[in-house]
Amino acid sequence: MRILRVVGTSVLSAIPTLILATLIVFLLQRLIPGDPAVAIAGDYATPENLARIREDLGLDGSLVTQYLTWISGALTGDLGTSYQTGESITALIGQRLPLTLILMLFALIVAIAIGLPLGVMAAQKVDTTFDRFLTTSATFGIAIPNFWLGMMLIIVFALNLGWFPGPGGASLAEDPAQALRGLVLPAIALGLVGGAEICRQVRSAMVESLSTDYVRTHRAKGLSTASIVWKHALKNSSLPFATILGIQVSRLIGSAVVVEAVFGLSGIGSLAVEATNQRDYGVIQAVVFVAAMIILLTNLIVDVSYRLLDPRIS
Amino acid sequence: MTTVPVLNVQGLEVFFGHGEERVQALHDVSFTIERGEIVGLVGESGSGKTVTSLALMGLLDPRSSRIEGQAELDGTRLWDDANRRRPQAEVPMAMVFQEPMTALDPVFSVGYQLIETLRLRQGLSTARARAAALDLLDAVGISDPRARLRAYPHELSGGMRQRVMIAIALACAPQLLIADEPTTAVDVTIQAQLLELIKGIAADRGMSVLFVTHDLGVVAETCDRMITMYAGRIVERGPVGEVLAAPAHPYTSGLLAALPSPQHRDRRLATIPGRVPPPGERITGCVFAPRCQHRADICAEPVELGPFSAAREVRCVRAHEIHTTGADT
Amino acid sequence: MSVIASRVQGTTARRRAGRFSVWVSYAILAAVALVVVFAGVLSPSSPTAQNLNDILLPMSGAHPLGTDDLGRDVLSRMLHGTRVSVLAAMLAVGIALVVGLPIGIAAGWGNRWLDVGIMRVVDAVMSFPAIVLAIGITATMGPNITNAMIAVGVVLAPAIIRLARAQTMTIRSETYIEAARSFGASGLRRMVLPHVLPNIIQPILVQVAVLMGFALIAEASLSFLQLGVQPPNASWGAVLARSYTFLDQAPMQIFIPGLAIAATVFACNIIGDEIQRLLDPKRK
Amino acid sequence: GGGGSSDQDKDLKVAAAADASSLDPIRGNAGTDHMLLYPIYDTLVSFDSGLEAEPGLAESWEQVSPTELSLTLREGVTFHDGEPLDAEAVKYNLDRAMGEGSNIQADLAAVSEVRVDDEQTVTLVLDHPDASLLLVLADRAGMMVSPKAAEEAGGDLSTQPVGAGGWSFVEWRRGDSLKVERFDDYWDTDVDRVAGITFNIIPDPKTRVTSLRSGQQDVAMEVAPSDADSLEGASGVTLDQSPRVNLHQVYLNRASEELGDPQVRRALSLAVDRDVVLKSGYFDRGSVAYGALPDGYWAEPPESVVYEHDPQEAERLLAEAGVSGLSFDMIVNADSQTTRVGEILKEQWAEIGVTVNLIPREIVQATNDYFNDRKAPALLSQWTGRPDPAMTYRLMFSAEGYFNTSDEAVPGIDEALAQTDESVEPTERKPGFDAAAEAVYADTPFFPLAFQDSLIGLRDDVQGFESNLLGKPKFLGVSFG
Amino acid sequence: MTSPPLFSLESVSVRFAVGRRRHVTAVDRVSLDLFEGETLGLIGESGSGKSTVARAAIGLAPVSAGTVRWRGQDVASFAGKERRRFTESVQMVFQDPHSALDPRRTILQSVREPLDVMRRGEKREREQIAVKALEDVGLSAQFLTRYPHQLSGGQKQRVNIARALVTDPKVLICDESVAALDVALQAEILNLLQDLKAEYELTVLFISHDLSVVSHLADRICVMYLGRIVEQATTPSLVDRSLHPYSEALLSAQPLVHQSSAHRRIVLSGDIPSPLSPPPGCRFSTRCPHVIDSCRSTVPELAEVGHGHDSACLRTAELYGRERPVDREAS
Ligand SMILES: Nc1ncnc2c1ncn2[C@@H]1O[C@H](COP(=O)(O)OP(=O)(O)OP(=O)(O)O)[C@@H](O)[C@H]1O
Ligand SMILES: Nc1ncnc2c1ncn2[C@@H]1O[C@H](COP(=O)(O)OP(=O)(O)OP(=O)(O)O)[C@@H](O)[C@H]1O
Ligand SMILES: [Mg+2]
Ligand SMILES: [Mg+2]
Repeated sequence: MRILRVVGTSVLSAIPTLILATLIVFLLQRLIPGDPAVAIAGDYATPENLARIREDLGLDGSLVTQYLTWISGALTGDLGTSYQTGESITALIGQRLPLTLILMLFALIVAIAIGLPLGVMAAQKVDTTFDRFLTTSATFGIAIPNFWLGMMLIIVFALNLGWFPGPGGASLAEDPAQALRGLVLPAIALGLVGGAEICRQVRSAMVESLSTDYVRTHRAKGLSTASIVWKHALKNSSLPFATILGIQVSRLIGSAVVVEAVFGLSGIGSLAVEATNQRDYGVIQAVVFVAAMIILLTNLIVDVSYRLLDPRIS
Repeated sequence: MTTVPVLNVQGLEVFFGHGEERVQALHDVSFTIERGEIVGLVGESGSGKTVTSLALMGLLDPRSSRIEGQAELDGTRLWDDANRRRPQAEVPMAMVFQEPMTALDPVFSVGYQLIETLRLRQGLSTARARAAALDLLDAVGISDPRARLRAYPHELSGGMRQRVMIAIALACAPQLLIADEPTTAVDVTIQAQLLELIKGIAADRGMSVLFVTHDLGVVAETCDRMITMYAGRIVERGPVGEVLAAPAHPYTSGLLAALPSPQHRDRRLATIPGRVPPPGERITGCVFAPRCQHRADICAEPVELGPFSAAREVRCVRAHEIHTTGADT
Repeated sequence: MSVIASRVQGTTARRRAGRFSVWVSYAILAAVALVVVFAGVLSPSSPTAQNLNDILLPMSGAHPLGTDDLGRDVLSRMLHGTRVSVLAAMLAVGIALVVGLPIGIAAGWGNRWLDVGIMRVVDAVMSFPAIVLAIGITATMGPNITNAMIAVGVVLAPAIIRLARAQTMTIRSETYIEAARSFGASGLRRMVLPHVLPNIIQPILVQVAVLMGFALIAEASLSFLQLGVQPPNASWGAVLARSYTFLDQAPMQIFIPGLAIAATVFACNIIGDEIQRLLDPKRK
Repeated sequence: GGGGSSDQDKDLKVAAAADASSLDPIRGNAGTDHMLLYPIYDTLVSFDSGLEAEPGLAESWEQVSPTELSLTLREGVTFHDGEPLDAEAVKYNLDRAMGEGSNIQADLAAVSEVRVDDEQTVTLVLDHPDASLLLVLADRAGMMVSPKAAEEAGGDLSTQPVGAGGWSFVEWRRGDSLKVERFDDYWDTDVDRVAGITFNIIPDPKTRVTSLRSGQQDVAMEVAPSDADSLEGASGVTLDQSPRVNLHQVYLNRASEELGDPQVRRALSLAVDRDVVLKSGYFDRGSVAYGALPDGYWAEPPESVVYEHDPQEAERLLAEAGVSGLSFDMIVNADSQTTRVGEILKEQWAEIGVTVNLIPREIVQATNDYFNDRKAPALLSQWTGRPDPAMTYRLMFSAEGYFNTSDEAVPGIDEALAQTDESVEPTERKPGFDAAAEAVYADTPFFPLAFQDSLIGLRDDVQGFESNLLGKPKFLGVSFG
Repeated sequence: MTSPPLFSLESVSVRFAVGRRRHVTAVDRVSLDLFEGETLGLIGESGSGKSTVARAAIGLAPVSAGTVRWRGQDVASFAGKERRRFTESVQMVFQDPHSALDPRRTILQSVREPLDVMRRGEKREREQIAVKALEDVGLSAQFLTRYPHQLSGGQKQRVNIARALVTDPKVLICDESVAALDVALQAEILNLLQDLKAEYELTVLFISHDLSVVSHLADRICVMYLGRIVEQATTPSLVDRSLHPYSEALLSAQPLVHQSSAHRRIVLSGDIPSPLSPPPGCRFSTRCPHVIDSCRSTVPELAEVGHGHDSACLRTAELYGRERPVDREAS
């Protein structure tokens, strides 16, 4: 019951944001110079062809009508059809999204697996050489541009050592095992940087938790260090942890654009770039819409988990 | 007088920091607490009351502090020869802190925190710990304990939280309870309730209490004996009635005279000029001398805690002199 | 006491280590600043002068970092690129500050509806992946480094807005603000400038250091995607993109811009931490 | 052995630079589509590697009159869905290509009627002579779709293509991959065909090559010239290099203020050191271009068409034209290859005191800005070529040509091209093309730079791969060795 | 008490929105009169609305009902010069000496600020006034350029007081001005306030939760409970013989050094109810040892029950007898 109410309020408060977000995309992409008709006509461009295509696309209708048509479709899961191909965009996204989602999931797993334990350990040994070393390394980790890291990983692990497939791996539907293997390097490229960030955040949250009065109470009671650290302090640090995870998800979507390009992965990141190049408004709109949905959904989950993790927030 | 005191502190000294920055926060703190006795520890802010409590509880961070001296609880030493502390879970001592809001873990329910303690300190099964927890909440005067077990700290009022804190402390089955300003953050009417509660529990369980406060009124109403601290040192100790009726140390009497009271309106309040010297400040001789109105040349000499009367001791060379001339009040 | 003793040593060692990375960071930033100012003087040759006979040379005395695919001196390109990248990042952060600070303070200070309105927009902007939004904005305005950095600035502004708002909200209920209100202080001149701004600015400075790092990476990403610096001009991202194309012929060249970016961003973050440490009230 | 047979069953993995814009031949728009369409659709006419017409689904043809072309179809050919490929089917296809929703109406503009003579014979009746028609039938217009399937799909085969090619459609994942499998009833039983082909779409050239080298792909299309050396040096892979009609050039607007004077254009063309451009810009992977068509092509320009690199002469011409401090904008396709060439040109023109401002734009925007909005007087881009040379000349240099932004015909071009329409025989058409090339040379309506060779990376076990002058390979004859 | 009050609150209520729909009535129909030259004490436990009364009085909290009057005039009607004069005349010293000073401004800047805001005279003049005020509170010139964190708690509170004095106010509102201080410092500040009161001819509203402190300074005392005034009397009258069960309990709960054994402590049961949902009827009814059924439904009004002694209890007469009948002749 409580969960339902919590989710309900969070969803309600996310709706205006979503509408605003779609409005921004809608206006923004209309401002992108370049005529979709040119892209569609391609090598067969003639003035007549272009005029015909423009008419077909209904690009002359009013923006308000176009927006309303689009948003009402989007809410029912119909993201329209691609200008470029005439295909259903929903289907297109459906094809491209899983790869990106799996990549993000892998990256998150890598990030958490690295960041969480190291962060906790650093906090436990706060102000020691170990802590310093770790935080400095984490700071350096954050500083590495992840697409550059991706290139380095390709050079070392794909080209020189051959441990992992290089870019342009198998498609997920066709050869899942190989495709997943192909996601290892990009996931590391994305996850290492995220892990460094998580490590820093977890550390500072844990340092703060560990210096609170209630930790002193726990110590006064005689609770073991392990229980104080891994149970009490960690649960109390879960809010900043949830926050940083949420931030990571939105960062990951952004970084995926560049990293997918480097690794030749056809997820929605590369779809966004292709669509922009093709002036395929419908697709751009849809990709950004989906990305915004993912981020908003993540925020929603974070929001709900706040309320569930911390009894003080209601 | 042959009873073994529950707590016997001898020459407790605490240092903070390292090397150049090292400062001494406690100087030769020695005192005892008898079974069932409530001892008040008073002094201005920064005089070392909390440091004393934390040092005894073993809650000072070993990385930034260093403890010297010895303390025995119920005849067992708290530190071994290598200065290692006994495992906390074995020491029958518990503490109640000043801020009940922050001292309770905000994301675990009251029941969880209580039961966790009971299981750890008394080795109870979860079910029995639960029953014991209900009893404890009842004992500290919380109505509807069953419902309160599920409550989170933020859902409770300040007084209620402090009661929970006391319940958690009692779950440690302590011989000695250290209460560090347990009522400073609550209202007077609630304070009255809590003082009654602590006194009642101490009496019922034969538990001793080290009651830290800066409020002499509270000491007067709650404690059997009192210890006055100043700048990390004990400057006076003795039975509450005697001390408050006629303080031997100029600092204690200064504190008393500074208190406003409804009975003496319009009186100009006595003040103690200056402030408590921070630890680290080099002082030879009596630490209180710079603020003392009875300061004399002799006060430049170091002074030890010495007997004043049968039950009282004082760290002032001129104590008798001042006392007899009745220079104060 | 042995445990404590070793901890003591650990602490001193840590202090030294801490100071070391801070010094290294200062050194990096100082070097970067020097290059930004004196790029022209320090460069052995013009960053755009081609020598098509000497392309993709390895490191040598004449070309300490080798030459690129058009025979241009990579060191010169890196030095000029440093100026471009750093100024670009500063532009982006500057825009984020100029946009973010007033809006953030307004949201934190103003009435609830203003706050809700502003935060909705901020949430909406933040629900776009930063790079994607920057790509969109850059595509709209035409790809060049100024536009790219304006886009990055717009993308970064919400971070400043949120922080400024949160900070303003915390100090808004501070007693000294209430005290100032009690004798009639209000408005920009009597309230915001003397009381609000100075009291919220320090965490924002920390954030600025972090955002500098972010902007540098964003410049690199956008230039890598050909949306930033336009040829023949150099920037770290542009040099990186080029060196990736010629990875096989001149493998070392890809490390140079990558390391420059990583080192500078690292230094920014460390200095950010350092500012935070210096500003920590507990230190006082 | 067992290993061999399993090799034979394996799919050929091809890293393609771009996805098909549509799998319906009359609906697509990109020159890059063909490679993905050929396996599915066979064409009426085919071409050899020198782009001369060869029998395809049409066994033979006959120019009955200048306005009548009659085709004789192979017998017993069926579509993937089992439907017969007969004269009716051909008529259906050609009518469809001329009708509503077709992108290629212009290609068949000369055709007034398609007549079914008998089951195996079909005749195209023309309004006016059009010699390019034969090779048009080797292009999209000649790709035969199953009429039944087209009807069932409501006229749009974009996502469910059914043709009569060597492979039938299996699956298309937009922007990701296209998969086809061997069609067992293909008419040409002699040719080697792999069991299946998977085209993986990898836009980034570096990634295509890396992917090939790390064994993910068997074929990497469009290898960047900069990667060619290392690919040649690498083990396990080979580089297939062959010339093609793909022309890298600067389009320019003869109606513009900056480039309106033919003398100025000539000067700029003379200032370009094409050998250096070829060497540094294309790493010598191609040939220098002086005209619209490459040497070695049957319609190649005559000997007289050649630009010597002559900066002095260029400066002299500029001075004579009274132009000094010339500065103009040039939109550049934003890929790294083209951008580099732009940078080299910038440097070369700087030597004669001309400043060019490079405006890199991603390709659709570049096309839009230059051809539609005419925002700049010059565009550095490519011409992907057409099967018939007349198409190339018309589109770029006639008054109506979409790619001619001045809207004025190059003097003499129309007359020259009229000559080429009189016969379908290459030798008879050649003098007309020579005249066209000279007319173009005289006016300098564009700056041709280089024909970049087709560079294709192959794993060593890929046998029988053959590229063509169009740079749009068919995969017939390829096998794993 | 024949002269009209200098400053008065007439049946003032303050409501705060809590969340979307709920409200807290932090102050409920409170009436107070502050006569020239007197010190009025306001005592009550945490959350009883003391600070809100003070903030409402100087316009920092929204008055949702009732009137604040300055020399008989409605403060809400003030504008321009009148408003400024009112602001000058009523100044406040806040509870926490540390957070009441902007950490980034020097002592001089902070103390001068009210004058700056009111654009009084030349900068030099303002500075002189500020220096004088600082001297009056016992801070020498060496503190002028210091920052708050360089001062001790007592010194900071002196700065706060100095800042309140620069406009030469008539009324000084001290909200828990000594609560955060040690006894020794508290004594200093209390002495200082008494000196300043004489020197500046101040009228003081002194707010505290500590009865000893209030009774030490105040001529009259108002006792608040959950947003309402429950008792109001002269200090001796209240301290010696309280006529309200809550005040009585409050007085008895005050730990006193020299009376511990003598006085009988009344330990109230239960907690203070949440101001979000105050009990109907008498707000003290949930904890009152003398509660009867009608207390839970009838809201007792503050009424004069003795000479200058008002109490809001239905059972005053019953519980405390008629020892102090209303002495109408005296007034
Ligand atoms: N961890 C520490 N490091 C350094 N100095 C410390 C530390 N903890 C306490 N001190 C110093 O020791 C002195 C005594 O502090 P303590 O907290 O015991 O005072 P207190 O009597 O409890 O005061 P209060 O009434 O304010 O609680 C103070 O001057 C304080 O600054
Ligand atoms: N701005 C506000 N918004 C909502 N509620 C408020 C606000 N200010 C005060 N309150 C509420 O009004 C009630 C009275 O608060 P007030 O601060 O006046 O009490 P007080 O008597 O001064 O208490 P204390 O002794 O703790 O200072 C409290 O319940 C408080 O929560
Ligand atoms: Mg303390
Ligand atoms: Mg208050």
